[in-house]
Amino acid sequence: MQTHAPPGAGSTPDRTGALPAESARRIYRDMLTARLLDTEAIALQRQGVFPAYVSLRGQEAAQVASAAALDRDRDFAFPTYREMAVALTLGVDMVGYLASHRALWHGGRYDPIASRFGSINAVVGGPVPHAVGWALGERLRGETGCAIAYFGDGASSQGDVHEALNFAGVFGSPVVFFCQNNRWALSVPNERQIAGGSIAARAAGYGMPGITVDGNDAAAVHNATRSALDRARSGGGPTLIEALTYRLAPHSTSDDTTRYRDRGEEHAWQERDPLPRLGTALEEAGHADTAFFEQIEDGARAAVERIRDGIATAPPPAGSDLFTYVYREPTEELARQQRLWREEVEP
Amino acid sequence: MYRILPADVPLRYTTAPGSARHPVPVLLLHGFGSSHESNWVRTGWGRALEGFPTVGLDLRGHGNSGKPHTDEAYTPSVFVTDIVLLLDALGIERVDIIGYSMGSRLAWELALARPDRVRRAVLGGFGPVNAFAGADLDRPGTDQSPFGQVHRAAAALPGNDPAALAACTRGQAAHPFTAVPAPAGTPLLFVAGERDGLADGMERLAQDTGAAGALRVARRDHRTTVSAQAFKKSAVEFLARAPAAFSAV
Amino acid sequence: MAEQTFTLPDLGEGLVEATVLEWLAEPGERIERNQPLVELETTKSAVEIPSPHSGVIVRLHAEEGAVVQVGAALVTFETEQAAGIVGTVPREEERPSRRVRLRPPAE
Amino acid sequence: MTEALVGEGRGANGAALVEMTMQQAINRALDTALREDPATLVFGEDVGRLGGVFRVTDGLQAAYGQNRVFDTPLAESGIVGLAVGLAMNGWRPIPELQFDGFAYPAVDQIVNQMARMHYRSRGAASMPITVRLPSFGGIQAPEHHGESLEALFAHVPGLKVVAPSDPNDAYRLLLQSIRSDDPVIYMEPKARYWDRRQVVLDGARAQAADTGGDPIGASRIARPGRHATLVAWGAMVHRCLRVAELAAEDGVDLEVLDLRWLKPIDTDGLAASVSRTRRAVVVHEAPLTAGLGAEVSSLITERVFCDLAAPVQRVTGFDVPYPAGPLEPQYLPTIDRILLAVQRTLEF
Repeated sequence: MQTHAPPGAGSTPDRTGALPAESARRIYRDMLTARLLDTEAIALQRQGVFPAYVSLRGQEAAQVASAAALDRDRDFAFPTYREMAVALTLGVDMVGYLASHRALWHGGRYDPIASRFGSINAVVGGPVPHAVGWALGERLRGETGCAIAYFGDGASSQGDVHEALNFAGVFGSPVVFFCQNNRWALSVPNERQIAGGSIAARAAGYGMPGITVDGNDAAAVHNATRSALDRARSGGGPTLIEALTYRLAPHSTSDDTTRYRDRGEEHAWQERDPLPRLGTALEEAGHADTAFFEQIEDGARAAVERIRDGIATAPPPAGSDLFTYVYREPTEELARQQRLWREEVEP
Repeated sequence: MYRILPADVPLRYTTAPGSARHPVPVLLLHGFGSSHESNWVRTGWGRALEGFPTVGLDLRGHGNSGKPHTDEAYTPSVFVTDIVLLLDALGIERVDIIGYSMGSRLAWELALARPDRVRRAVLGGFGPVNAFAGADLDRPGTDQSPFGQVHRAAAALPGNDPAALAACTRGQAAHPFTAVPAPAGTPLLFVAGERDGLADGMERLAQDTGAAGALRVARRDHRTTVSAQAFKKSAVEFLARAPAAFSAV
Repeated sequence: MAEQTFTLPDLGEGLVEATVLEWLAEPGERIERNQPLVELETTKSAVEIPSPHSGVIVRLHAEEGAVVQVGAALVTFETEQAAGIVGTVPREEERPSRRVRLRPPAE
Repeated sequence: MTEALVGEGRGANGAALVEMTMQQAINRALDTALREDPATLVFGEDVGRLGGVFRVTDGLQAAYGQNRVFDTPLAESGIVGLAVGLAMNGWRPIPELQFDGFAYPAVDQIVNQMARMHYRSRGAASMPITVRLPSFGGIQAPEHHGESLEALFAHVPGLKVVAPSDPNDAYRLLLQSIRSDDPVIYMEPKARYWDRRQVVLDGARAQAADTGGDPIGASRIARPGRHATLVAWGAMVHRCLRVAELAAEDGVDLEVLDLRWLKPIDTDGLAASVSRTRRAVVVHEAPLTAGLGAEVSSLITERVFCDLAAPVQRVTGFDVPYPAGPLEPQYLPTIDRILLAVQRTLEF
C-alpha cells in the first residue's frame, strides 16, 4: 500500500503517458487555469476584495483529473469548500462560484442543479450522504447518472461520512466517494486523524472497493475515477477512492502553517507539484510542445482575467435577498418582517 | 525532536528533513563548551538552512550527550569515530559539514580520516594557530590566555560539566592541529570574524589548501560570528553550488 | 491596524541584558513572522531572534551596540489585528451613524 | 499569548488587574482551571498545537502537555460524546466546538446524552462539562461560522447556558462554568474577542469560588438608567451601550442589563430593573420567532405587569439564516432599530 510520505521527486513512475493525448491536454489546460485562478484569488484576498480564500494549490490533479471523468450531462458532483478546480472543470460559472469567497452569497451564486455541482458547503462531510441520496434517486428512476462526493481527510472522521458509506453499500448506490487526502486537516496531520492510516482501507468494511491513488498523478486519478464510474453506471455499486495529495498553501488566507508543520515537508511536496509534473509528462509523451504550452497559457490567462474582472465588479446582493429565498411559499410573518426591514433598515 | 544514539557514550542528535533539491545532508558541528542548540539553533541556522536536510549532534562532553571525565575519551580520533557511527546509524553516506571552532577542527579531521564521507566543509572560527597557547592545561580556565577565557565562560554555562570540559581540553591539546597533511579532495570554505584571534592565519591556511574562500566578517569576534548573516549566506551559497564549480579542485 | 511592541524576551540562563549586534530589518520594512529580526549578544553567546509578528516595523528601540535589559522595548510593529481562521475583526466606528432621534418622556 | 504589561496593577483586595483581550482572558481562565484542577481537560479541533482558530488555547498544550490539552479528529458529535464518557470517569472536560454552526452535528450528544445523563442516572453520574462555543455573528464569516444557538440550548432541560459580553466576565464566567458540576454551554461572542479591557485575575481558588459574589444565573447592570431597560447578552450588550450613549444625547437615560446567563435567567434582576424603568426592549441576534426574547418578555410580563408603561419590545435578527458579508449588518439589530423600539416604549 502507498503511504503518504513524500517519495523523492521522480521516484513514482508517472503514467501520464497512458492518457489519451486529447484528455491529457484538456486536463492540463484546466489544471493550469485553476492554478492561475487560485493565485489570482489569493491576490484578491490580499487586496481586500475577498475577506478570505481557501487555496487548493497542489490538489489540481486530484480535482481536475477526477472531474474530467464525469459525464457532464448525467452525473452530479457534491463538493465541500475547496473544490474550485472541480467547478472549473465542470464548467460552473466561476464568477458565481467565487461569489462565495467574496461573501456575496454563502453558497455561491451559480445554479447548482443546472451546473450539476452542489452549492459550496462549509460543514465538511455534510454533503456526502446527499450524494448517496442523489444516486439512489437515479437508480429509482431507472437513470444512469452517477454521483461523486468530494471530501477530505478531516471529513473522513465525521459520522455522516461513515453513515453515507454504509448506506451506499447497503443500497448499492452509484456513487464514487472521492477523498482528497491532503495530509492536513487545518493543523491536524493524518497520524492524528486517521486510525489505521488508510481511509481507502475502510471501504472493505462497507462492502465496496477501496482504491489508493497518487493524487498528484493526473493519469492515475483519471483512470481510477473513470473505472469507478464505469462500475457504478453498470450496477456494480459504490467505490471509495483515496487520492494522496498535499495542501501546499495554508488552510485559508488567515492561517499560519509555521505553527504546526515543517517547512521541509512543504518543500518536499513542492517538488511533486502536479502541474509541472503533468507538463513534463505531456512533453515526454510527445503530446505537447512549446507552441502548445504558450497557447494554453495565453488562453488560461485570458479566462482568468475575465473571471477576475467579473468577480471584482460583481454587484452586492439586494438587501431584500435576505427574505427572498427562505421559503418557496413565504409566510405572512416573514412578509411582515420584510416590511419592518424596509422601514427600519434598508439603506 | 532529539534522539539518543546509544554508543559507548550516549550521543544526542537531531535531524530535520529537506527538499529534494538538496540531496546531501548538512552535519553541524558545534564549538568547544557549546551545544547544537546554542551554537546552531538559537543563532538562527535552522532558518538559514531551510530546505537542506540537517543533522545536529551534541558532541561528547557537551550538551545532552554523555560526559566522560578521562582525557583519552576526547582525542580527535574518538570524535571522528562518534561522527562516523552516527552517519552509519542514519544510513547517510556523505555529508556536507558546517563546523565552528573545535567543530571545524573535527570536520578537518573527519575529512582527512574518511574523505569518502565528506563532500564539502565550511570551517568557521578556525585557523592554524595553537588554540591552547599559554593555557594552563592542568587547571584549564584559570589563566588569562585566549583559550583560558573561552574555557572559563564555557564552564560557567548551566548544564556544562567543568571536569568533562577540562578533560576535553587536554584530550584535544595532546594532539595539536597540524596543517599538513590537509584533506586534499574536500572543497573547503573558511569564515571567521574580523576580530577573531583564534582564527589567525586562516587566510594562509585557505591558500595552502586551495580553499574556495576565506571570508572575514566585519566587526565580529569569535563569539559573535556564529549568528552573522554573512557567515550563513556564504555557507549556504557554498553548499548549494553546482558540483561543476569544484571540478577544477 | 495596531501597534505592537516587542520587548526583549528572557533569553534563558538567567541573563538580564543583551547587546544588539545587528538589526536584520529596518523601519518601514515589512517582515513576516519567524523571519530573522535581530542578532543579539549575551555574555555567553550570540543569538538570532526571529520576528514574533508579521507586520511593518515602525521603530527600533535600540541602536546597534546598545545594551538592552530583559523586558525593555526592542521593536515596535504595525500589525494587522490577527483575525481568526475565518472572518474579519469588526471595526468600531468612533461615532456610529444614526437616523433616529428620540423624544424624552414627559416626567 | 503575550499580554500588555502596561495597565497591569493591583485592585483593592490584592487581586491582579491586567488589561487584556477577551481571547486572552479566556486563555487565562483555561490556564487557571488547568492549573488548579488536575481533572480538567481541554480538547477539540486544532486546540493543541495550533492554539485554536482564534488562538484562545494558545500555549496551553505547551504548558500542560498533550494528555491534558489535545487535538481530536474532526468530529463534533465524537468530541461531546468523548466528554460525556470522560465525565462519567471522573474528569472535568472543557471541549471546544470550533464554530457555532459545527455544534449542530453535536446536538444529539449534547441534548440526548450530556444534558440528561445526570437525570437518567438518578444523580449517579454528574456531567461537569463546559462546552466552549465561539458564537454569534458580526465578523462577516462564512456560512456556519456565525450562528446564535442560545434558544435551542436554553430549551433543553439539564443544560445551563451563558454568554459573556466583555473580557472580565469572560474570565469569571468561564471559571464559574468549569467549576460547576453541571453541563454548561459557554458561548463566546466572536465579535468581541478583540475587545481589550481590565480583567480582575483572582489566582486563588478560595477567592475565586464566589466569582465576585455573583452566583450562577446572576445578571449585571452594565449601565444604570431611568427611562427604559435594554436587555441583551453577548456582543449585543456592547451595541446597547452605544445606543444608550446616543440616547443620552437626546435626554433619554437607558439602563443596559447584561443578562449573562441565558439559563437560568435572572428573573429577579430583570424584574427589579424593569419595575424601576417601566419599559423594556430585549435585543438579540438570533431570529425572532421562538427566540429567547420571547422568554424574557414573558418573564417580565408575568413578574411586573402592573409596573409596565408599555409592552415589552423585541429587536432581533429576522427569521432568515445568517446572511453573507454585506447583508449581515442588515440582519443584525441595528442602532436605529433599537432606538425606534425605545421610542415605541416611550410613546406608548
